[in-house]
Amino acid sequence: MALQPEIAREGSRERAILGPDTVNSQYIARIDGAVKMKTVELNVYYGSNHAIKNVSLEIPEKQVTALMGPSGCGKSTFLRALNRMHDLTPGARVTGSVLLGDEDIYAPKEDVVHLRQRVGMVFQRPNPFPRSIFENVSYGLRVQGGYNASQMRETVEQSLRSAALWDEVKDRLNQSALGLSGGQQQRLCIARALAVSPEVLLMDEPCSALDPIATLKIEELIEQLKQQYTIAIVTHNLQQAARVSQYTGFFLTGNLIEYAPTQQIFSRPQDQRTEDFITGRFG
Amino acid sequence: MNLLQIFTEIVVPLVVITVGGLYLLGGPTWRQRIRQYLTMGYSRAELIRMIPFALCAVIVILALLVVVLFVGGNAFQTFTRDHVSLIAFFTGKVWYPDNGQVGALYLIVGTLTVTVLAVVISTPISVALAVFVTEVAPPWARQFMQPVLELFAGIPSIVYGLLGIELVVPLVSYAYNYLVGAFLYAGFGVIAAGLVLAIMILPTITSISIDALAALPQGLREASLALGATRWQTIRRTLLPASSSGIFTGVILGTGRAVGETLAVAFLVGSNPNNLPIQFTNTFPYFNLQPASTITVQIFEDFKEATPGSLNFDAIWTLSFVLLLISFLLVAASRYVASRGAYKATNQRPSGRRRSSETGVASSTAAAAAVTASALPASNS
Amino acid sequence: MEAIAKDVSVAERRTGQPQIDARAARRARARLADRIVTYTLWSIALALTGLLIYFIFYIIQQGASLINWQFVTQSNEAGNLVGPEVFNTFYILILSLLICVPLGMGCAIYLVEYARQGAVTTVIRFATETLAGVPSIILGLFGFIFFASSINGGLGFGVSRLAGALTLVILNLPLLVRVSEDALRSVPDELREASAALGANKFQTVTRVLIPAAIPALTTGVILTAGKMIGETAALLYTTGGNSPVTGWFSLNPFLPGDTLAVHLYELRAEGIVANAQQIANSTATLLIILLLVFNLGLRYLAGLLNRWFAGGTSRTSRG
Amino acid sequence: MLDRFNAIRSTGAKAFLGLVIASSVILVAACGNPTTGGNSSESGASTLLSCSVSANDIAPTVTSSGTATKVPGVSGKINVDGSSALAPLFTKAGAEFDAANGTTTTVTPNGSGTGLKDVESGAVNIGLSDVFAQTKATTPGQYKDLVDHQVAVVAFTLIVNNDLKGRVSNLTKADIQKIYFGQVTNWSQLGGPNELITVVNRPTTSGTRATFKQYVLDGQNEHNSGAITQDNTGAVVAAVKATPGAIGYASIGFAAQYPNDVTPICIDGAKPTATDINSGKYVFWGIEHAYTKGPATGAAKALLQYVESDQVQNNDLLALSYLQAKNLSAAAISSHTPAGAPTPEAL
Repeated sequence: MALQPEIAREGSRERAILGPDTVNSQYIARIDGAVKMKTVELNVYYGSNHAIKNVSLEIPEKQVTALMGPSGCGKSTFLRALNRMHDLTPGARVTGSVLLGDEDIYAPKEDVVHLRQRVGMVFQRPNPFPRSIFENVSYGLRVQGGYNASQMRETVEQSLRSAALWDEVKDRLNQSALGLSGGQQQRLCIARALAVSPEVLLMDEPCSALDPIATLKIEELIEQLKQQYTIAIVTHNLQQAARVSQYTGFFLTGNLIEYAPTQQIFSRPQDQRTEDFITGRFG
Repeated sequence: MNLLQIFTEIVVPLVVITVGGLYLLGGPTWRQRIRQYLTMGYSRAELIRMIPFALCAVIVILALLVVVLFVGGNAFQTFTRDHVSLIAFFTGKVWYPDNGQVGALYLIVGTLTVTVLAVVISTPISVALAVFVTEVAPPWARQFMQPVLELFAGIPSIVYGLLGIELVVPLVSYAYNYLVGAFLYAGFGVIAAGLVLAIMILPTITSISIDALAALPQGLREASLALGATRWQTIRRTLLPASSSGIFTGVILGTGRAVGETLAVAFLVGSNPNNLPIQFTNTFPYFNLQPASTITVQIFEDFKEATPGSLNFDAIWTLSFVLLLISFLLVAASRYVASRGAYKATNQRPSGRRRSSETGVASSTAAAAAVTASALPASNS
Repeated sequence: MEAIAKDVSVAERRTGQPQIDARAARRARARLADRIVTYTLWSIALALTGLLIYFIFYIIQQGASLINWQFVTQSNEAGNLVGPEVFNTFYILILSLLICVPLGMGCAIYLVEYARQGAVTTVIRFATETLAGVPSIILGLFGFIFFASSINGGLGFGVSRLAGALTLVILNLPLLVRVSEDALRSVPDELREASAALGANKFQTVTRVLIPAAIPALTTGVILTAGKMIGETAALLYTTGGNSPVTGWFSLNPFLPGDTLAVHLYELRAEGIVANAQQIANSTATLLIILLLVFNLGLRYLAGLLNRWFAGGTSRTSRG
Repeated sequence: MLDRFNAIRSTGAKAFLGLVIASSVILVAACGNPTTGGNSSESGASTLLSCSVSANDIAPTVTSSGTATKVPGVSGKINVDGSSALAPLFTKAGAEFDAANGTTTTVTPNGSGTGLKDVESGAVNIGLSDVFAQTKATTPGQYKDLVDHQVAVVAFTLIVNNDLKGRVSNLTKADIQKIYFGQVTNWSQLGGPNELITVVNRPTTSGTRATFKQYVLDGQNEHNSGAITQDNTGAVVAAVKATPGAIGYASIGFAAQYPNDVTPICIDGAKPTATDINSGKYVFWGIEHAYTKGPATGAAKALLQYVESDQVQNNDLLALSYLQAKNLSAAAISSHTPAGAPTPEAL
């Protein structure tokens, strides 16, 4: 019998009870320039497990923000809080706020469905629907409704081109998406997310299930996408964070230890633990 | 032909001749293959210790063989000893064995009608219930629905029959006469039987559908929701299509159970073997419901009084064999459908839950579902 | 406001024309549909629960009057006490489980632990699935001819508890194989490897590690199976006989006939002409339903406790 | 999301209550007999009401049980199977017999066909049958070794739905034939109320139906496509009870169980009582047979003797609403005995 803790009442924004390891909990990660999203004293609990501890962080507009840290540090949990995917997890509880522009996405009146159209997500493992490639990419549009066939075709092509997949699949749009290779599937998932024109794209270790060549392609893709989209990417791969991102945050046991421009965090980390992680002493 | 004869004269010689022949005449290749197959790479000591387990497996196969051969061996006497022609049996419309008439057409039609009716009523409700349990229900409701399903599956068939007479038959009669006006229909017939059967096969279809939905990767739900789909859009556009093979398996096995159900149907269907369940007319309401009968009901009612050696007795075995063939085909179909699913149900078993017949059907289903369900983490939705 | 404004820009980029109302309305519609479906699903679940509760109350209320300790535990010549039927129900159940559980477990062990996945396992699986698909009325006829009578090469046990139990064995064997398979598969591979690494041979691993480890899951499965066997009628009508001897009904002789509660209910409803037959039938139905509730709710709860106790009190947590 | 759950919960609770109430209302409403309009054209219903069967006519006259005395040298098992109509008598008498003698009597109601076949093959000691063994034989001489013991007479009665109570209480044989052959489909055609007739029958294999066919339908095969067939007496009574305008038949022992649910009626102005049977006026009854292979011996003989003794005949037999075969006139017995049937054996 699964343990199902009670669901917290909405709006109870009590402060997290800080443990001895949460010395940095008051750390407020600021950036220069335009802020697309930001979290304010964000806490996530799974039952009695305090997974994200009081994280305040700003995500810059039209740049790539990487979140890294060892396994179980809470980086994926943090990312999922940004488009309220935790609503799906029984027993998960979120306190604090997440702002998209000026709007608190955890506000009681927020339309979660609309929010998720604005904040897209790509998952760790490619998860295409067991349908055709075309249907996969056009799924978001169908769900929204109001597009005619030609608009839909146009958007599908555009999204597949953006995801650098068009040339590979243009002749077999009606074949099952499950027949694609892992890397192609992941780019399909990206195309699928792009088709609804999100403002922010969240990527949860998008390359962890892929081989190096496919990984490279995705990274190139991210490089291009940042012209248009705000991207937050979770990775446990240091090199990847260094290659693709402009800002990097380092998480440890649910705390945001350090957040800074990527070059800075890799060349002169402020915190000893960050340095230990980057130099490979743990993690 | 009795069972012993069938075994000693057909089955055993066939197996001995095939295997022995291949071993002796097939040369070293076959010899090695057979030896390899029998030993499976285990050492001699290990093989000897394995015997009790292998014996159990053999008994299971034997049980099926005995049933099939026994029913099959007796089924043909209608044609061989009583000289009823195959065509007369399957196209004859009159079932009056005491007069030498054994036409099973209306029985087969009755079985199909009742079954289709039950499945058509039951499937949408079952799938909705499965969706409710996997996607909508909070954990407490999910845990609450499991015993509810099992109790539905556990209520004895005879109790369903009695409940049907007392509650469903008057309801059907009342509704029909309210709609049509004149008192035309007694309430006994395929509608009442189909309604009660629908409830009886509901746990089967529901629990297999629950398994199919729960087997879908959580990623599918997340991907759909992350694209801004509502829960209903996710269910309709992604989850139901993706689990359709599993759900269809459930429907087929539910069909199997409906086909084999006896007692409840016997109480409710009116069991008139010489009627079509529905007769079309030229006057309003353009059809007339009639008491009809099904294969199982006729077997059940005739067996009590049929004298062994009589045409009636032989015809019962022929009917049984027809029923056996139908359920055999349904099982084969369910295996085929299950094998084509994109996402296999729970563990590596080749197909979903099994069962069809009386209480056994759902019994297996629900129990097995319960076992697997308890072995799985609660599905997130 | 800002949300809508942003949305407009998205929509305009796509279609080239302003679609403020259309888009928002569509979302509202989708939300409404979602809500309607949610309520519909809740209604269906509640309606079915209500129906079940109504059925159970209906049956219990009709037959509660006669139910007392004497009715359930004693027998009399007038035949209006069902002690023998209660005894036979459990006797036949236990007898068939005694045959069925070892057979099913043995077959499952062969399937899961020994047999290579291939032709043999396919044949066995197909056999169990097909056997599971055989309608129980056919098994009833088969049981009567094959186990009870001696014509046509039958075994000639007579119409008896044994014939009934054997028929139930055939009926439930596929299910038991299935339950045992599930139970075995629920044993983690680590245990098999650990045992092998300590130098145990396969047989020792199976008998000393796997079977004990599978027992909790097996218990739950068997209890659930047993709950369903209690109500079996069609397979037993012809095999166990329609009444029980008044004296000596509590003897363990498997060759005595003895009707179960479900068969008794049928016989009373069909041809019962003893005084009060219908009242006895109603009470028998009530008793059946109570047994069903006990098995499905009470024993399942106990099995759950047992399960947890075997598992050392660990409980699974959900995600995270 | 979270408060949506809460909203669902409270709404769900309301929906639950509503549904339970609604469904019970519907079902309760449906349980009551639908009324079929009060138009009664009961003119000229001269024969329809000329006789009626009261509850007392078919109710058992005694409620006592017999007491068996120990028969020296009797022990072991006595297996009985066959007719479900006669089985209750042997179940009850067997229980009394066992209590006195320490024997184990087992009675299995698997049908007359099974009873005859089992006693013929030696599988049981006594086979019970509703019909003469020779009529069930599929090959000539099949049951020639069986010895007949006519232990009881069972009277059957036609029953109709309670909405015909006081409007139809007697039918002529000709009327019944018309109804069962489907020539008459509305009670008004016989002078009764304007209500459709629903015919409830037993399966062609049933011993009761055989009796009905032979003595009431004069041996003609009925083919009525509207007829409901029910597997057993209980289901027939339930069907007649549930269906307005329905007619069926049952043994009086069974019909007596439902005094308030169905209405028994007369045939040709005669009631299903010993008096009318003896006088030859009432025809719907049958002799119940207990067959042994060869003359009865041992425990089976002792049991049969007990069943034919006054202890059983004056107590259990009447309590179960059978009639005593020995009290019937020779004329009545011979009217229900096919030509060439072997004479029953006296014990």
